[in-house]
Amino acid sequence: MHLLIFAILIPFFAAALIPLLYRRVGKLNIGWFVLIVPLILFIIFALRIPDISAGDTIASTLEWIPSLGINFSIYLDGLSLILALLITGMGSLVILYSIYYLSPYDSLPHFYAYLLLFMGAMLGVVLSDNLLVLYVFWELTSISSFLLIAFWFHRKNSRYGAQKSLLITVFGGFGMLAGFIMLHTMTDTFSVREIAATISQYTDHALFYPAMFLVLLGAFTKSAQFPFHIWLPDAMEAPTPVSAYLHSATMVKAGIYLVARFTPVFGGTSAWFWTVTLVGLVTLFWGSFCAVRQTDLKALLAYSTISQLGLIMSLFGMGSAALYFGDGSDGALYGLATFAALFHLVNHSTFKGALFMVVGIVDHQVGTRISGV
Amino acid sequence: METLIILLVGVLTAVAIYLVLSKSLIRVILGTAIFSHAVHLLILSMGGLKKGTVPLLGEEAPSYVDALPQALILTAIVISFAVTAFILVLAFRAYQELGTDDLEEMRGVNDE
Amino acid sequence: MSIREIIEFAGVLLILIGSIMAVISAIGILRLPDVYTRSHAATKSSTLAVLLSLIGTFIYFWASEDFISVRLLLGITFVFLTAPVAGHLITRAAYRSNVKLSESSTEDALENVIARPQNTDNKSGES
Amino acid sequence: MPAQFLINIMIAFLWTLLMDEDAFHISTFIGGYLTGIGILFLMHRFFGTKFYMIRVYSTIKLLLIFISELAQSSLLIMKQILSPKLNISPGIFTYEHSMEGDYELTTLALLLTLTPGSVVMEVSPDGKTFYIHAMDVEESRDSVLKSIKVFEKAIMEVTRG
Amino acid sequence: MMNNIVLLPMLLPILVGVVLIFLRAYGRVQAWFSIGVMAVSAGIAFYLLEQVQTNGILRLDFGGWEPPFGILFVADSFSLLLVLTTAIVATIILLYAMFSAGKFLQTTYFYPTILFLIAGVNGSFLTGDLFNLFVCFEVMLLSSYVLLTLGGNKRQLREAIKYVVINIVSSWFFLVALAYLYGAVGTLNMAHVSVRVAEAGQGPLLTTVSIIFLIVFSLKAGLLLYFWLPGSYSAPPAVTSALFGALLTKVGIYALFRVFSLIFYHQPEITHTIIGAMAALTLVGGSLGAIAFNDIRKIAAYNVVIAVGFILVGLAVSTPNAVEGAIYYLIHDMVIKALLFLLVGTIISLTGTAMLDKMSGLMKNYPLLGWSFFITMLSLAGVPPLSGFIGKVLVSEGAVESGSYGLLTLALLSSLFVLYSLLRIFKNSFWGETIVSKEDQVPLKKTLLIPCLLLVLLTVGLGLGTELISGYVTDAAETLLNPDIYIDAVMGGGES
Amino acid sequence: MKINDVILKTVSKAAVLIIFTFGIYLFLSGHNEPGGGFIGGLVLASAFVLLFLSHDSETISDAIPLDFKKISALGVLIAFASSTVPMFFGQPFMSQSFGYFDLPIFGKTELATVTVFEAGVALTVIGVVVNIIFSISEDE
Amino acid sequence: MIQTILTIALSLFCLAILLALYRIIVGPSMPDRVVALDMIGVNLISGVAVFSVVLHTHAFLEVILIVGILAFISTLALARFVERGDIVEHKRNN
Repeated sequence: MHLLIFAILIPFFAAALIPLLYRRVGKLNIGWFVLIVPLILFIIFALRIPDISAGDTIASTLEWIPSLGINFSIYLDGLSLILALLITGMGSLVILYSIYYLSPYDSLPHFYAYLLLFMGAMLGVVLSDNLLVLYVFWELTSISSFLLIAFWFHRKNSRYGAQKSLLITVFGGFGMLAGFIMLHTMTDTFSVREIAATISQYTDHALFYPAMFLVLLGAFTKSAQFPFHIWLPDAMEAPTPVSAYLHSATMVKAGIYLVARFTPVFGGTSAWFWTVTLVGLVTLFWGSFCAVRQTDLKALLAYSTISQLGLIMSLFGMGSAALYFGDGSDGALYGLATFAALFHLVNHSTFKGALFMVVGIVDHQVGTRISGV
Repeated sequence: METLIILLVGVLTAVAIYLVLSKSLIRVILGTAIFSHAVHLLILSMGGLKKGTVPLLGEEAPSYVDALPQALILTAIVISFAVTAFILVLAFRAYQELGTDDLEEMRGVNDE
Repeated sequence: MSIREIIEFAGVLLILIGSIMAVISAIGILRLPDVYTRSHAATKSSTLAVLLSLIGTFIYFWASEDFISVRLLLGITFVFLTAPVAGHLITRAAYRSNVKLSESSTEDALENVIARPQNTDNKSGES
Repeated sequence: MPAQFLINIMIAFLWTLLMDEDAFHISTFIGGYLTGIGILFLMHRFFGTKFYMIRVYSTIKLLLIFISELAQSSLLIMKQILSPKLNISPGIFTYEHSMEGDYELTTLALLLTLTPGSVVMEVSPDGKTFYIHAMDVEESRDSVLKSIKVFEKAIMEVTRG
Repeated sequence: MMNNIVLLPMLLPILVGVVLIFLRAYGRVQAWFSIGVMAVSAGIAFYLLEQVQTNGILRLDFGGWEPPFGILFVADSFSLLLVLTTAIVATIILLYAMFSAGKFLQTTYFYPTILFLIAGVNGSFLTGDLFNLFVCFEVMLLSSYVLLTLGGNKRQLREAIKYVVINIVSSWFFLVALAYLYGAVGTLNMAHVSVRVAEAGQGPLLTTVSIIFLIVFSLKAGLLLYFWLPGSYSAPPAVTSALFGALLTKVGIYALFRVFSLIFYHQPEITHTIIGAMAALTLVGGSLGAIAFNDIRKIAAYNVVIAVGFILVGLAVSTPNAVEGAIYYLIHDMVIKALLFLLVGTIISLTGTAMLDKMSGLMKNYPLLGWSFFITMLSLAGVPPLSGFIGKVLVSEGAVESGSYGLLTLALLSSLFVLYSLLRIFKNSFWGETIVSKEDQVPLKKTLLIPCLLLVLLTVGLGLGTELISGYVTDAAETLLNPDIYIDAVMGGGES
Repeated sequence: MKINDVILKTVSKAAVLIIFTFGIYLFLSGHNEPGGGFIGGLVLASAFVLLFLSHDSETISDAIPLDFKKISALGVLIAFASSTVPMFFGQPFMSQSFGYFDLPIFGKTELATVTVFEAGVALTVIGVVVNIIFSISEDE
Repeated sequence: MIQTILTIALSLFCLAILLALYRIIVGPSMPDRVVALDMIGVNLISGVAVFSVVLHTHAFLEVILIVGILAFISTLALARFVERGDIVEHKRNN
């Protein structure tokens, strides 16, 4: 059992501690205490960079339901590490920002508890090797996103947006679950690595394509790909730090992470290539097109996020073309596309996060986020 | 004999269903009661109507009839008795509260 | 024919007479004009019919199996005791629930004693 | 009166014990009872009351009256039922009886109900008057009134000794 | 093998219930007695469960009559798991009843009736004889009639009449099916029936009989024939509907599982297909109903229907995974339906209305209640890692294995409808502007929350601690799938 | 004119005596002959019902101060408790045993544990039936 | 011989019951029906007695008394109901 398992659990414990802590801390802003959590996690993950870049991977298992093959299996490779760093890093910044952003009248312990919950869940998504555990964390991100969007639940729009996002992402989640179950039926394992290793035997299996599309359904709903992008603009009712953190930097990247994770599994087929690429491209154009018409700054940023997500998605799709055309994963096309996608992923997270925060500041100072008023 | 009883069961069931489908609650209750009798007869005939004496220790005879269906029917009679009694009380209470024993009209009564 | 068989036969004959009387009283139930007269048929001949057949049965068992059935005796007593009361109660109930006497009735001593509601077209109706 | 009966039972029981049998035999008991009747018949004057078997006799007589009335009335009813034309004139008439106590009253009412062509319909609240429905008023009033005296006497013989 | 202790889960509630009749005036004492007896039977059920793991299926022949004569109780893992869950859930519901019930309920034989109901439920789970099953059903139903009418407002009376008449008719159909079965195989001992059916082959006649059984149990379970369910489950007070929601339909489901896995398993292409179709229609109907109403009691009642459909998908598919999943889901559903109805009842008692559009912003005033409801909602929708998750995964996996993609789709979509229907409640009643001021708010008795929180803990615990019960569930599923285990255990002792 | 029920009352007194005797006989004969707790209980209950019908409920409650709900509960208790007893002797639930005893006067008599069970059943039936008749028929 | 007579007697009782049934159906007043019902009960008793003679068994003799009791009670209850509209009074007036 590896220390990293606790890295996932730390945010949950911290979230549970907040209500107790809040009573003790009193007037001191609790955000400062919360900030410690992502910072420590960031350092933990950063310390792994040398090992991982050297090509090592870390795997560890904590038993949950061994009789059914469902366990907390941690698997840390480059992809996971990048996202983990992104999550913890952006997390620290957003918490720092929100310390100043939120008014003391808001229910701070709730906010930070949700945020930590989300952080743990997201870490779980990117670090899990077991499909069902991944699904567990996947749904947890949806739930924490739901709670965060409806943070100001007395507003009608917040409730509407929260409900919409929850229903769509859970719908996708159920589809993805069905896909995972099909994968399990085919390969008799829940481990992503084992599936990727043995999937080549099953490409003719009747369940192969249904499983692929169902997994993609999950990825597309989470990453707000066309036509499931509609929840993202409504989710902008959330407090700005949340928008910055969940709805541009991290949670929406979960779908992309999934696509990246499953490229070795499904990437060798034309259907994968065409679906991912085309959906990505359509999302890219449609997002940009809609963004142009917006006057609300946050909505504009939301649509811009959608289009950027489409871009990253299509990049992964193109990368998989290399596998499809037999170029192999060592080829230049695959490497380049994947590199570009990952780079843009980080890139987008940082700049979009920054933009959101700026909009938040504008909103704060000017009192409106509608441009041209 | 079995055929006769089965026919009787059919007639009773038809009557019972006719009654159960009527509007008046008391007819419905009668219908369920008749239905229970039909079912008891059915059990009896399904056990097989054999020649023989009543299965009692006091009686001495070369053959006894199957005692199980009778035990079943006795239990079923007790249960149907209890249920019918309960629903009669219920119907009476409903009649007092709702002022009607017509099922159609009952539906029209507003909540609370 | 032994004595025993003769007694058996007598018992069976009693049963037969009882059954004939039962049918006659049942015809009476159909023919007589109103409840009150019908209850005569029901309480008298019918009771006698059942008593006869029960006694017949009793005698038969006694003769054929030397079996004195206390249950039958109890039953006879019970019917003998209750049948007139039943007739009494029914006629009383009928009168109090406004069942009319038949047309051919000549006398009604209760007319002025029991206050009967004065609606002529009552639901219970006449025969 | 009950005292005599009890004494009789006691004599019978004593008799059974004196016989010194292995088990209780009902025949011995009956024999004892019969002996007791004999003893009591001899002795009843010392008790100062009537011999109780007379009461038993009158009870049996009452029962016989009951049965014969029942047979008569049934025959009458059946005759009327089976006659091709119903030739009856039913009606209700009253009768004041001279019975006392619930048991006497009830017995009389039962008897009346079983007599030819009459049913006791009501009893007045004070219990003194019967309202009787008759199959054929004119005919049965006389017969009822006539036989009713007999009944009353028979009943009183039983209850009052 | 003779084990009198098998009887206790049914016997104890009856005995204590009877004793409670004499204690009519002492409401508190009654409550503690009933809670105590339920806790004890939970302990007994657990002990028996352990026994079954080591010694195999337990059996008790009444009066020492060897099977197939006489009536008997048979305890295998499946029944005992359900008995255990029943006992635990009932304990908690009784706790709620004690804190909430007014003087009126306590003095109208409320607790004895509940105990009789539970006795009937446990008896149905444990019996090994079809006629005895009927009797236990009737014990349960009679108590449920009484519970439904206690209090006796107009709505309750009206629904009770509907409920009683439907159940009477279906009970007589049960007897009709028993009669035909007896005529065909000459026995009613379940194991013996199974042997005879296997010997004679499940011909058209027996298949028809099995379909009558299917109809009867479907009526009780609310499978497709659920039209009576929403009304009667939403009419009575919270405690009663919690008991109904948690226990009553489950007995029907249990009977379906038992009969169609032990006796009529020879013609799955007919019977199990029909079950599948019925389950599918139930899922659709339940989902539509759940989102169509504004009355939160109705919504909760329709959720019962959906769950029934979901569990029966497991039976229709009948692969090892599916059956195992169905058992997990059954246990989960007993816990969570009790919780749901208790919460709904609490909400209604706090707001004084059952209409969604008339309540708002409860979260501010009653945060703990709100979070309980939130977790309930997620658990019902099968969101991990709560208790509904593992059952859902396994049933879905069974559906995938057997190629029933339609059922799979419906099952997963129905979860979404569950989520949506409860989300509506959560969104409307807990979120939004708080319309009741601090002064006007009805105080929520802290004690009422204790049972709710216990159930919440249970659902979370069942989710995280699935491994703890997985051994039992696997054993239960194995027994269900291999009727020979059951038959050997029952018929082994006597003549065969 | 007020209703005078004197005939009914007198006759029903006699009838109730007959019914009671018969009911107890039925109850005791249930071993080898038709009868037993249930049937005996029903007959006994009908005696009570007859009393209630011929008199009014208050008179009867004064004369026979029994709570019929509690009687039925007591009956269930007796029936189940007597069935439980064999469990303490290692016998299965509901096991019955009987033996022949020489009692004074009665001679050789059969005593069976089932009689206790039957007594419970009879009490239950009496209580339940009387209760039901009561709740259906009693005026407000 | 005996069997024939008994069969005839039995069928005559059945006939009587059917005739009374006709009266129950036709009415016209409630007491009429009660009278007929009472009669059916009485005839049933006789029928059972004859039946047990036919079958040479004592097993049905209890039935006679039970039917008698039930017939009496039901007649009584029905008569009361017709008369006063209730069956069990709480407190008698006199």
